Amino acid sequence: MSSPKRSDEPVWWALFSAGGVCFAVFLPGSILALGILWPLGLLNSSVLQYAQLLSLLQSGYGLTGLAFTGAVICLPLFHAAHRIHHGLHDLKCGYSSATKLLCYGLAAALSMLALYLTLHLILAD
Amino acid sequence: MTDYQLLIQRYDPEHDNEPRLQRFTVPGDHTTSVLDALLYVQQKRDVTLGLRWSCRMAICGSCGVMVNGIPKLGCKTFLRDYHSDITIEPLAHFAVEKDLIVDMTQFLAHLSAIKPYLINDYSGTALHKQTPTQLAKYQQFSNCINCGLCYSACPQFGLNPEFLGPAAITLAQRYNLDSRDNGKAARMPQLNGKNGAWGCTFVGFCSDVCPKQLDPAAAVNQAKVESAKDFIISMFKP
Amino acid sequence: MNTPVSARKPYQSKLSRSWWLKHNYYRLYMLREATVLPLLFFIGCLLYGLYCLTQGAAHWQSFQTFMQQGWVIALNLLAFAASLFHAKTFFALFPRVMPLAPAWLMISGQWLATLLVAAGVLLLCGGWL
Amino acid sequence: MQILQTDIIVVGGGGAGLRAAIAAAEAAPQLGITLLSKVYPMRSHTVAAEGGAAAVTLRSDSAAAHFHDTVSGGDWLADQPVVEFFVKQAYRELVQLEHWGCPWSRQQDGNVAVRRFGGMKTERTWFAADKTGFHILHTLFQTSLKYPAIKRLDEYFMLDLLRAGDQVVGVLALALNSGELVQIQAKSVILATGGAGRVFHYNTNGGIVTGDGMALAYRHGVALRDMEFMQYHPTGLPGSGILITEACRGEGAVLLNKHGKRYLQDYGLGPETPLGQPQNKQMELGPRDKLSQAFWHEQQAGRCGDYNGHAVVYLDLRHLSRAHLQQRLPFICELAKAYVDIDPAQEAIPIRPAVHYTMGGIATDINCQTSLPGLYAVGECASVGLHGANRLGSNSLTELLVFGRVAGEQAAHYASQCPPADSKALSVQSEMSQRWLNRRFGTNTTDSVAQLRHDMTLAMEQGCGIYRTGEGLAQCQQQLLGLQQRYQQLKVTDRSKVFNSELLQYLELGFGLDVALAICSAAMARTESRGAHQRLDSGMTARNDAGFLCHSQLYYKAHNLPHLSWQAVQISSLPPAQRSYSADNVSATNSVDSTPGTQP
Ligand SMILES: Cc1cc2nc3c(=O)[nH]c(=O)nc-3n(C[C@H](O)[C@H](O)[C@H](O)COP(=O)(O)OP(=O)(O)OC[C@H]3O[C@@H](n4cnc5c(N)ncnc54)[C@H](O)[C@@H]3O)c2cc1C
Ligand code: SF4
Ligand code: F3S
Ligand code: FES
Repeated sequence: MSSPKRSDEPVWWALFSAGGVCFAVFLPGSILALGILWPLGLLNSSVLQYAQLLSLLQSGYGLTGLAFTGAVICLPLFHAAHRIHHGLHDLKCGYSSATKLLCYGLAAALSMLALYLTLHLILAD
Repeated sequence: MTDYQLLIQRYDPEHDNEPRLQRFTVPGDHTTSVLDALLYVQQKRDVTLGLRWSCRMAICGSCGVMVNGIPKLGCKTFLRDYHSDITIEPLAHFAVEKDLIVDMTQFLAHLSAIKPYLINDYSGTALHKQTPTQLAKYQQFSNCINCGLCYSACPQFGLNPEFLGPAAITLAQRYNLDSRDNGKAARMPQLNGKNGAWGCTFVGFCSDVCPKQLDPAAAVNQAKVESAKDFIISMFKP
Repeated sequence: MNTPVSARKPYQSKLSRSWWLKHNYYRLYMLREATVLPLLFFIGCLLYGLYCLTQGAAHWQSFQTFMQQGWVIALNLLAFAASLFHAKTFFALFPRVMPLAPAWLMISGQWLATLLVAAGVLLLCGGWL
Repeated sequence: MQILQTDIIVVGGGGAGLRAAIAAAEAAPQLGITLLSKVYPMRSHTVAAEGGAAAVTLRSDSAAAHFHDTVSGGDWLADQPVVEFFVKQAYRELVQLEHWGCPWSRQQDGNVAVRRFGGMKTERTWFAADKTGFHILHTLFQTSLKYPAIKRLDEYFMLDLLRAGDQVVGVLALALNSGELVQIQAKSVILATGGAGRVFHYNTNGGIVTGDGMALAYRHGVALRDMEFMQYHPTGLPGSGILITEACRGEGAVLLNKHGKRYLQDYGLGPETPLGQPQNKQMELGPRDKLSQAFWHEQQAGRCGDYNGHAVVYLDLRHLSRAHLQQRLPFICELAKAYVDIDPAQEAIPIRPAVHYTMGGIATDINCQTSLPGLYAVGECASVGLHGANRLGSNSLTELLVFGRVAGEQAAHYASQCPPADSKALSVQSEMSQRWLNRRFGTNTTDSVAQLRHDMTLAMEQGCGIYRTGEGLAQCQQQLLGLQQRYQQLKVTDRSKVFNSELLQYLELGFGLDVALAICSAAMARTESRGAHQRLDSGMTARNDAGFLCHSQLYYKAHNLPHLSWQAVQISSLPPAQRSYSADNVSATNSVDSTPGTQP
């Protein structure tokens, strides 16, 4: 039997796993704070005011902002792309290399966008 | 003795175009297994009922069927645990040859594909040494009875019959983890393919139904880690 | 074996698109996979927030207003639940993929990490840090 | 009809068949080997063996000791040159299996662990957890995949042997999935079809253990040897016969009758040992056959309990703690819970003796060759002369390996020399079989395969059970002849081709009836008591070396009683002596796990 072609899945799986860890470890706290308590006005602090937030993201030479974006936006995006891609297979909805390109492509594009915006913020002065 | 209602899926390739359910009433007590019930039907009601069995003690792996939609060993599933109609169908995802008998060719091909034997260049006559700790690394994965239940539980195999599937990948891990084996390099190409370890999305039901508690899902996903490592190594090779 | 005329006619059923509705285990699997949908919503919010930040304080204010809408909060509540459900399943899988320590230890360790992060974020954003 | 050509056919995918196929592939890689089996190889009944496989391993042990245990355990009916060869090859074969990956249980230092086993004076039984047969079978099956010369025909049922004159030149088989007959031509054929325990009602054997190979060799003129010796295991579950291992008694389980009394001291196995203090060879740790016999007496005296219509005694483990049971006997707890719905920590397990092993079989010489050129037999279906009147536990798994290899090599040697057979004669024979088969179909008014089989197994249980009498045997023989008559009238009502199980069972029943009649006839002729064959008639209750230190050999006569002849036992170094108690089939110490040992 000839050997099957090596799959490129390890790349996506590694991103998926890293994103999965972030989703499980960083997201519950983040969603709770930013998506629920803050809008409800239950976090009555100044940290989330425009100026303070900006300086928080810029702190540590901007690494704080980059880390936040990486862990809470980019990696989870790849996690989601992976699951959606395989979900299309599970639901027999046009799973193909085109949808693969679309899923991971979108994740990559949105990640770039997030990083671009973050850098913009960090470098803004 | 209580009367149990069995709905058995029948399929006669020489007359039917598709399977149908047939109802049988079977007497049973607290020791009657699904296999006993099926044999009762075969002996007393309908000799044409087709099924596989042999050891009736959950070790030969012949008697897998779907009981109310869940893959089970007929000889290790008891009527006493069911209270209304019991639907018995052939193992899911395999082609049905007749009644409860499925075509296992693909399953065997997948097992063979991963080279399930020790590969090394040892030519001595002395025993290999292997400590209990080394043995424990793979022992659990060597307990597979090849019943195929995990394939019926795995939707990925159902969607893609080329997927090597839980038992075969577990078997590959069993040999890869054996301290006497050097054959990992020969086995990895199968695991590295899209139908190898990467065909799995960790549904995990395979481990739930495994009658020998091998945790094939763990084996398959450990194989992913191995394949990922292999991927990285391959990038540094010409 | 190929015999010239064979009585064989194996019946191969096809998995329907709704296979996952047939069994609770599969439904939970699909639910697990679907946790990324509310996640995506929340990430969308964040992207929007980032954009607003780049546009200045006024925009940031309007972002907060956006986030305060009932339906947004509701979806984020969903995302929060999804993240917890995801965490539960993900943490349980991890020790099986990489059996580095006893499963219970790894699972509780991971929950602890989630808890610490959440506490940290809340303390930080609440200005108690 | 499809015709396949190969060099060697191995019939049977159990331990013996797989070992033979691998040996043939290694001995003569240029030859084609076809392994056919009525079930996938890993379903073969070798899979059910739990205990272990014997080979001299410890430095303190010796081939002479293993030889002595085997010969005396077999009540001097073993052929001693065969036993000598066996004990010398045993270790090498178990090591070979290790090299193929068998997960033998180990000691801390990495050496293989050995345990005590019934009838073995010292620790020499290799084991792979409590699933030795399973691991041996799967190791062999998986290893066989390595050899491209081995082509498998899974789920092919051997219907007949093909002959050219005196020579066996192939097999006629039924492909179960298509119902088509296939003529497979070869130069040599190895039968490795396993035992015949299923001709009895209560047995520990799988559904496929129906004596097919024995019956076919027999019908073609090969003798069945020592068929009167059927081993009973004292502790099977009622109804199913599922084996409850003797390790239980090693752990201190006691046997009770329906009055809750430990009865074994009434049968010369006393004095009663205190609860929780089992003594080697005493009471519950007495020999397998003695325990089975004691059950029989209790049953005669009306002191057995009833379990769903089966007479039973009780295996009581309640004095052992639940934790202890879970730790030492997890599989037994699982089996008891599953198959009789009993928690051994709270309730005694109902058990009864069940037929376990067929000592006799197709007569072969030490090279596994039968009297028909080209035909070999090995494993439980064969009688190579190893087990005598009583098999020692853990000798048979090793037998599969030692003699499986011999059979494979001999058959390969023969196949590379023998000229091709005239295939025209084969076609005639095959066509006749096809026509014979076609005539089997029809309708029945009253009889059925299931009914006939039921009657056969009960007749065997009554006539050829633990104790036999001339009268009971004669009656059993008459019943069997009657059953054979009914069998001639019987028709297969299901005419379908794909997996026709009625046809399969019909054919198996035919084989079983021939084997059953052989067992009964041999038992009638042996008017002494030896090993597993016990007569109650006066003057026959003891061993009689003057008259019966010989193998029974039965030759098939269609529609008639078989022809019997006696063959002298080969005695080389150990003259018959009292089957001393210490060398007896004491079978309770196998729970002593992994006593440290050293490999020679
Ligand atoms: C419960 C149990 C526990 C045991 N424990 C031990 C133990 O601890 N130690 C020990 O040494 N021994 C033990 N034994 C005995 C030992 O396991 C058997 O003697 C041995 O496994 C028989 O192996 P075999 O290869 O001869 O036959 P099997 O394993 O029975 O294989 C027979 C093969 O022949 C095939 N076959 C039969 N008829 C046909 C046909 N007509 N056409 C095509 N194929 C056919 C079958 O498909 C099968 O593949 C135990 C036995 C039992 C029942
Ligand atoms: S892994 Fe478990 S379920 Fe799958 S074939 Fe093996 S024993 Fe059966
Ligand atoms: S069910 Fe299937 S998808 Fe993976 S975890 Fe088991 S193989
Ligand atoms: S009959 Fe052997 S596993 Fe059920």
